[in-house]
Amino acid sequence: MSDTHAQTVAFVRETEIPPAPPPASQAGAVKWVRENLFSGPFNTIMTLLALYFIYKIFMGAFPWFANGVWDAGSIRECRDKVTASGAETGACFAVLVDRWDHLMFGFKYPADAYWRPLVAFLVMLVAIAPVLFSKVFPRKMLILTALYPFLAFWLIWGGSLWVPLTILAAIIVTGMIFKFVESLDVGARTILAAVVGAGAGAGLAYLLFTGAQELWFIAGSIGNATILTLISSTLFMALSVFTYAMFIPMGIFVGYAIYNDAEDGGLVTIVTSLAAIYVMLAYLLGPVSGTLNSIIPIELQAVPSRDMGGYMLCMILGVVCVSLSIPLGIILALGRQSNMPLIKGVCVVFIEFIRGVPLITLLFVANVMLAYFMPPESNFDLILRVIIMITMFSSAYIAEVIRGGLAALPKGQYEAADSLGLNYTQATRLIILPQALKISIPGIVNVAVGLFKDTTLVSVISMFDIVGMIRGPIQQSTDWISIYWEVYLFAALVFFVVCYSISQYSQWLERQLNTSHR
Amino acid sequence: MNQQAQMTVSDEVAIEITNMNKWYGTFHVLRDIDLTVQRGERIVICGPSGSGKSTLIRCINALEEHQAGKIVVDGTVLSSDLKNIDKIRSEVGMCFQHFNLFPHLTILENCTLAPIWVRKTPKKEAEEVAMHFLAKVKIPEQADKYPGQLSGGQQQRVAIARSLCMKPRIMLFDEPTSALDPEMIKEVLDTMIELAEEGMTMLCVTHEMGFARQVANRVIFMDAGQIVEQNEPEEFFNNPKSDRTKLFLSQILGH
Amino acid sequence: MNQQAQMTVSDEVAIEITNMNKWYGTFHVLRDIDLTVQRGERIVICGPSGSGKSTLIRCINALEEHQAGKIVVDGTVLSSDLKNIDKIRSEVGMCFQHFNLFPHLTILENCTLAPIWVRKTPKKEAEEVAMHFLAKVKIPEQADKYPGQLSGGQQQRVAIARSLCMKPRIMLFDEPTSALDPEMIKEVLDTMIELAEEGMTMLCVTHEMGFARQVANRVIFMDAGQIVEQNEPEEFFNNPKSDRTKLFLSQILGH
Amino acid sequence: MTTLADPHTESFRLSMLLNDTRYRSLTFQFIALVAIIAFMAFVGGNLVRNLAAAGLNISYEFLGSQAGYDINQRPIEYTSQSTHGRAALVGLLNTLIVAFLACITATIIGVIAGVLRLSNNWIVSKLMSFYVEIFRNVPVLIWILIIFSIMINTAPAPRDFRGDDPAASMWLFDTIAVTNRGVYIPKPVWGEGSLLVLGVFLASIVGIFLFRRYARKQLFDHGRLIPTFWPSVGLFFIPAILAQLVLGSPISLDYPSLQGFNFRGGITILGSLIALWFALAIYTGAFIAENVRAGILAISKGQTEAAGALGLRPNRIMSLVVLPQALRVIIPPLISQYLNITKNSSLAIAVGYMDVTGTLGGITLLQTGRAIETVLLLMLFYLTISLLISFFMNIFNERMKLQER
Amino acid sequence: ATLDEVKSRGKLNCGVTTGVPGFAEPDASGVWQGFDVAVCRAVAAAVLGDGNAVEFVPTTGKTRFTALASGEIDMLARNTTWTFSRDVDLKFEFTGVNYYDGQGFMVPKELGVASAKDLDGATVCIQTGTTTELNLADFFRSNNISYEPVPIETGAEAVQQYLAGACDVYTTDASALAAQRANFEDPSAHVLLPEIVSKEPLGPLVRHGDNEWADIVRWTLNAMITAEELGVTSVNLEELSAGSDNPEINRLLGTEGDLGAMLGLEADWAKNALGVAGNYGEVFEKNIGAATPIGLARGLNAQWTDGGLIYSPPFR
Ligand SMILES: Nc1ncnc2c1ncn2[C@@H]1O[C@H](COP(=O)(O)OP(=O)(O)OP(=O)(O)O)[C@@H](O)[C@H]1O
Ligand SMILES: Nc1ncnc2c1ncn2[C@@H]1O[C@H](COP(=O)(O)OP(=O)(O)OP(=O)(O)O)[C@@H](O)[C@H]1O
Ligand SMILES: NC(=O)CC[C@H](N)C(=O)O
Ligand SMILES: [Mg+2]
Ligand SMILES: [Mg+2]
Repeated sequence: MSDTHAQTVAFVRETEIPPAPPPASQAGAVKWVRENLFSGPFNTIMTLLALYFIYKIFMGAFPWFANGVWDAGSIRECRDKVTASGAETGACFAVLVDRWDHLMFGFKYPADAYWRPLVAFLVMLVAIAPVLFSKVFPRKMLILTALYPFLAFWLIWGGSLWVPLTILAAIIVTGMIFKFVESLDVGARTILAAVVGAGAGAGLAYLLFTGAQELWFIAGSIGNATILTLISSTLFMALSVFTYAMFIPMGIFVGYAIYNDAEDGGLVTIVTSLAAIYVMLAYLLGPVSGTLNSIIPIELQAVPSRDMGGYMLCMILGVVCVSLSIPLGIILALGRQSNMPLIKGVCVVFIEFIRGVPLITLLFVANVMLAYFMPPESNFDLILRVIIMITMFSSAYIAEVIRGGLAALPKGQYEAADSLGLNYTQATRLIILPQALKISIPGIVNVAVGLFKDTTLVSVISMFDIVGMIRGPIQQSTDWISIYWEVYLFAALVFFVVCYSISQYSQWLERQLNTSHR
Repeated sequence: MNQQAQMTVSDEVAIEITNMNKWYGTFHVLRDIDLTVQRGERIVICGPSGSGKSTLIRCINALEEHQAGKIVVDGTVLSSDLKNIDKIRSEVGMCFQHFNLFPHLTILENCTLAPIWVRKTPKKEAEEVAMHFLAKVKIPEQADKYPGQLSGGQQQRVAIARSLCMKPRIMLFDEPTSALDPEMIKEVLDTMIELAEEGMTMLCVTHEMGFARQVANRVIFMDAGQIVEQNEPEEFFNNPKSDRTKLFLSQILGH
Repeated sequence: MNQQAQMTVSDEVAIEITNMNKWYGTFHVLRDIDLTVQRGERIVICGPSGSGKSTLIRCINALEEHQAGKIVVDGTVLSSDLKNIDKIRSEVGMCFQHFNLFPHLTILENCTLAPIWVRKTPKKEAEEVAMHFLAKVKIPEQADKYPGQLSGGQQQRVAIARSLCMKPRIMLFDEPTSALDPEMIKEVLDTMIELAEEGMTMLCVTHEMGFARQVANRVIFMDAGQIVEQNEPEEFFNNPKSDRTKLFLSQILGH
Repeated sequence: MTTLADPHTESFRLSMLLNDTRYRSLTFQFIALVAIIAFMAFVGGNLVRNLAAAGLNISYEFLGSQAGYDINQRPIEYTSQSTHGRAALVGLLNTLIVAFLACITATIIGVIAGVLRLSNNWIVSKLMSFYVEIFRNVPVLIWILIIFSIMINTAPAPRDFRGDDPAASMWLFDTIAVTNRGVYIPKPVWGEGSLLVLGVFLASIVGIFLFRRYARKQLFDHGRLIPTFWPSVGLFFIPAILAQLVLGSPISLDYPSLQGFNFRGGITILGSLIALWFALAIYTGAFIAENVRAGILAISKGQTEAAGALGLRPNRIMSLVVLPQALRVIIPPLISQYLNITKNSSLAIAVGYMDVTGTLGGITLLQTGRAIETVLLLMLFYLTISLLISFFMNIFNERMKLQER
Repeated sequence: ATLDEVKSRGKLNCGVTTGVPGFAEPDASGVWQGFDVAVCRAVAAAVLGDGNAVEFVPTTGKTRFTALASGEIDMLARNTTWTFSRDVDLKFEFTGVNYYDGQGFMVPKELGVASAKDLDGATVCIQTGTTTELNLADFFRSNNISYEPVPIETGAEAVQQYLAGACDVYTTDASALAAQRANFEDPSAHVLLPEIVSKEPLGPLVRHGDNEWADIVRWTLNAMITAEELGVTSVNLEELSAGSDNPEINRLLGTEGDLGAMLGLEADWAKNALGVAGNYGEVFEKNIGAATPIGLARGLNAQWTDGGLIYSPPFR
């Protein structure tokens, strides 16, 4: 054979060999088991160890689950039932039944309103679907997504439907004003710009003026007892003088800037719309929604933030903070990419600071410090302060994710946008962000999962999320004193279900992105 | 070569570069560049890698800043004033080696984006214009696809159409064919030749000597940041004056 | 072609494959492969994508196991015995399409790693050998750089040198040039031709027909996991016998 | 955006502040600066007013005053007479202790789980992915609480060891006591001559290094491969044990024993420390396992194949080719996991472990009411640790960067 | 001012413990019940006329002061000890004492401990951030015996650990010890040691600086105490508020004089306050008195007329 080949090189196969089935040792369950479980002494030992481990766990847990009691009023009654049934161990799942509402909604949310967060949750699934599965669901559904916050707010916190509706209307009107100003011809816009510019300039000057006064006041109150206080007091004094010197020029300059931009129109439109929405929210919201409500009352029982609790609280915190932190994260990421040292510096310091401290300390800030930084008469409730701090926390992490997305964009995209004459805002909004965000979605989802898990930390500042609920009212109650396995496993389970699904989604998405990018 | 005569070169000046210098840090990339381009001229720039060709044309639409000298494009002095930069960019189209299409937008959206947002053209009108130019580069049927679904040659043609939609008076090309497979190069060159025939002012960095011979009014040879030689294509290829050019041509034509 | 005659082919058998079959799961990748390679022979394997070329040569140095048939390399039967595998691997060098250099080691360390740890060559000696082979592939001056700092062509030449440092009697190449730019292809092909001239037994999966004509003793055409045709290069290209081969050649030479 | 220097000097116009690329960014930054100052004015003014209204001030003098409370884990001398500052220091050390222990344990768990997850043993790899998914997707606080509850409720209390027929007994020949208050292990007592034993031990560690160097040199110079694993193990144990025996056991052990209410003697590892340590380790271990797996997977199959084709054996492929590369991929995320451990250790307060959040941010804050001061100080502590760790990480990354063109 | 805020909010935010049976604990339907809770309700009724217009904010030993200082709650009625530093340094205003208490120790009976001085080497469960924590340190130091503190956040956790044997001793206010023991499966297996090692006057407190508000809270508590002294109970409240022949009762219930107006409240403020749960004695008996499972004797908390310390300044 070998000889023939070497000499007569020419070889032509005339017939097609039919594919044959693989040899028996190559297929079937036996092969699988041999290859995957017992392919060597080490492997065999590992398999046996693993099987033993599984067996132990199973034998430990199964009777406990199987003998679980679902119907009892207290832990003693429950234990009695277990012993009565002759079992050695048995879980007291009755606590879940007994305290189900508390675990889910906290112990103060009105029971006849439980359907509201539920509906809000279900609608959320629908509202978020077009964002998560952009290919499957029509883009039109994004409208629902945009409306969702208003609906959810109303459902969960209750009160008059007219409040969120009026806010929504204000936003829509603002959008219309925006469009209107944009569509003005240059002449009209110049006039408007002059007016708005003057107004904004004056307003700014006033703000700065009060700021300067405030700084002076701070400087005065620090005192100069030690070298440190002397320095800081002087510093504040200097800042105050600086601001006194600046408030008129700044006002004029910003006014002029708005006027100067009339031709392009970007600033005029933005400032006008901002002013409009401020006026509407600050002065019209209350009266308008009040009047509307008195004409056609559509009201749900109002529930104060304090009364939110249980798993619902984790959900609220998670969803609200993540959604709020995305825009903030975008701004921070863009700021960190900026080539202006001051802006970049501020963003870097903020991000690194937040990432350097544990969430708990930020919650302490929300709990004990934030109130000192707010105007004396303002009354932020704890949940709002916590939302502020958690949002700051997650926005720093999201900013880092988005920065990765921005960095992953080829420089050519920026250059192409530049060479087409798009300005910074346009390029960012139309070219850069859509792509960067798309790349960042898996990362954002991961941050979201982490954050959602971290919402349990609010129990440390004695809020009654699901963990707080367990550690507080449930384990402390006479009925369920020192029950732990059942409730903690339940809490673990509800988190696992959500977090696992989200992380599976993010992995799916990553695969999608990998394949769809060419 | 015969076509060349038919193409018109007016004596209006489209681009005037005087005594332009540019540094990257301490590295002197462009040295004393003087170049005047008449309206309708078609200029091919060639030269070894790193000689500053890309940098030169990127300076013309202010993607890079220059540190000394003057660049006047279509009567507008390129200064650090944003308004001027905007004005120049809307008159100068640019076509990159790697196309740089926007992958998240369809072909049509790629083409209408700038007209709508920069020129404030109504969408409908912008789309008509875009379809016209897409037809011109012979891919109107791809309008609703995404860039990722097109071949390299098609993508480059879309990139050209995208620039054209802004109705630029000058087109800059930076090695538009070097990222392409041989078959696709032809598609793109054909499109460029067509453009040239319509009298578009063009500056094109390329090593496609066939293209240079066929359409260029002038070939510029750069080395080490300087314009070493410039001449009509025929002369340039057959009678290079400088030794550097000779060496370069021997390499480039040899392989 | 004239060179071909000068290269010596002994009648010792280097590789003998009889009736070899391989499946991936239930997918029959290689069917009844019979192949005998004499010492000093230079064989080019070609065929459409997915025809099993890579799988075939990967079976030869036991990177993949085969399920039926027999492979004898240099007198050693390829079984699942680790000793045999080691023996064969130390006699067979392999060169991958993507070079697979170790990025955390310098070029020199890449080349001396296996001699030191597998052959237990003293380091000094291993380095001398390595420098010799690096000189042979014409990049001795890169010895202290890291792979990431070299061009693709240089990297592939390092990969060849790395294999040679183990002084293999047989070299396998799996599309060694297909990840390279055209200019770099030449560098690598030159190196391979040089090797061939020295009488190394070579199996090379490649579509570089120029290379095949110049150095191969035999061209093997594979399709759907079987060897469809094999012949001397001249005959093979000019007089393909099977229809499948004709079709393939028309495609490959056409473009 | 680019900035262009215009050689033609034109007179300055106000609009240039907005339109000229040279001044534009300055303008923006100036506006930003003013905005920041205004924000400071707002916040600072409120702070001053609120403090004044509450009659409070900002002062760190409380750090010097007597703390008055006791701490159950004192790595340094501390009594209730010590100052709040010292209490904070004790807490800080406790934070570092638990973080350090958890980092090491998490790394071990993570590496094992990550490698096993890639094992071709189906059941083992499934078990490991099960572990990873379960632990990654449940909040660490819940894990801490679960583990702590299990400890408290299932481990025997010291009183169970009492009596003639005790319900619980000590482990390992009565040397280790596992109770729901903690674990008690023997403590070495440094007798006469123990320095010598210690010296021998240290010397043998040096010896191991030298031996390994020698072995490598043998390989490089003479192509002789000397096995190192078992000799190293031997060197590690034998000389020290011999010295201990020869010198008549200068190092003796103080065994814990039940005296009064508690075990006394030996070293106490508090239950809260164990729960926190274990929970952090096992939780973070899941993340590290993922990093390890990703790191190993990031090394392309080509590398393994190339090494295999060169004739290297699997264990050498691992140690010479895959690991050195995988480490580069693994270590940066590993270090950020260490950071996470340090930050998450602040959850100590959930189990009553007296870390810095428990002392400074807990009891001190409550007893003195100095909320702003303590929280700021607390943040400063954590921030310093984080910045230090990231600083070293950056140095490491610079060092390890692959050379590229 | 706090009063205006409360009025405009229509709700009183009152800080209570996260749960000490008898003192403050939400029942199964989430309604707060207890001795401290009653004070909150009384204040709410005095101010807003509705004893249910209270938002109960559960606080731990840890969070209570910050919650009060930051304005999250308007008053704190959470078995909090009136101490010098809390009053002076932390800038709070104690508005009276509703329970005179002292720190006690609870141990399992099987340990056979008879005195706190026998606790050398014991492990002690203790709530962090409390006076008990400091007292404990002092007590053991002055008696020259050692102990291991196990710091715990809430009473419930302390109980849990104590019952599991993670600590030998549980120490806190004796009242709370009794209350929590009442909840045990087998209360008789645990004993309270005889030593009371500190004084723990527990009372409601408000922020420093708002004297009007402090007055309201102070006098609401005093009204409850005075009512007991004068025999005003929830039973005869309606009847007496129509007018009686005791001028002090009349002043208290607003039928005579204008004490309410002086406080900035309605004239029937005290009547509203008493209407919620009755006078001090009634509240005591209902929540923690001898008839309840907690079964505390009045002891020090008897009216001064009965030899106790409960004593209200006159309504005049
Ligand atoms: N951003 C930069 N910073 C510093 N040096 C740069 C930068 N961009 C380009 N250079 C250098 O400037 C020189 C000119 O670059 P340029 O891209 O203009 O060359 P080119 O002629 O287009 O070359 P090629 O044919 O390779 O594209 C090169 O030496 C390059 O290394
Ligand atoms: N690990 C694997 N598992 C299953 N199928 C495989 C595997 N590796 C290769 N195949 C299949 O085996 C067939 C032969 O693959 P092989 O890589 O040998 O082809 P090739 O001739 O080298 O093709 P190319 O020219 O594309 O490299 C292909 O159809 C491929 O899809
Ligand atoms: N146990 C408590 O929560 C209160 C303890 C004590 N009365 C204190 O005020 O500090
Ligand atoms: Mg270039
Ligand atoms: Mg292949």
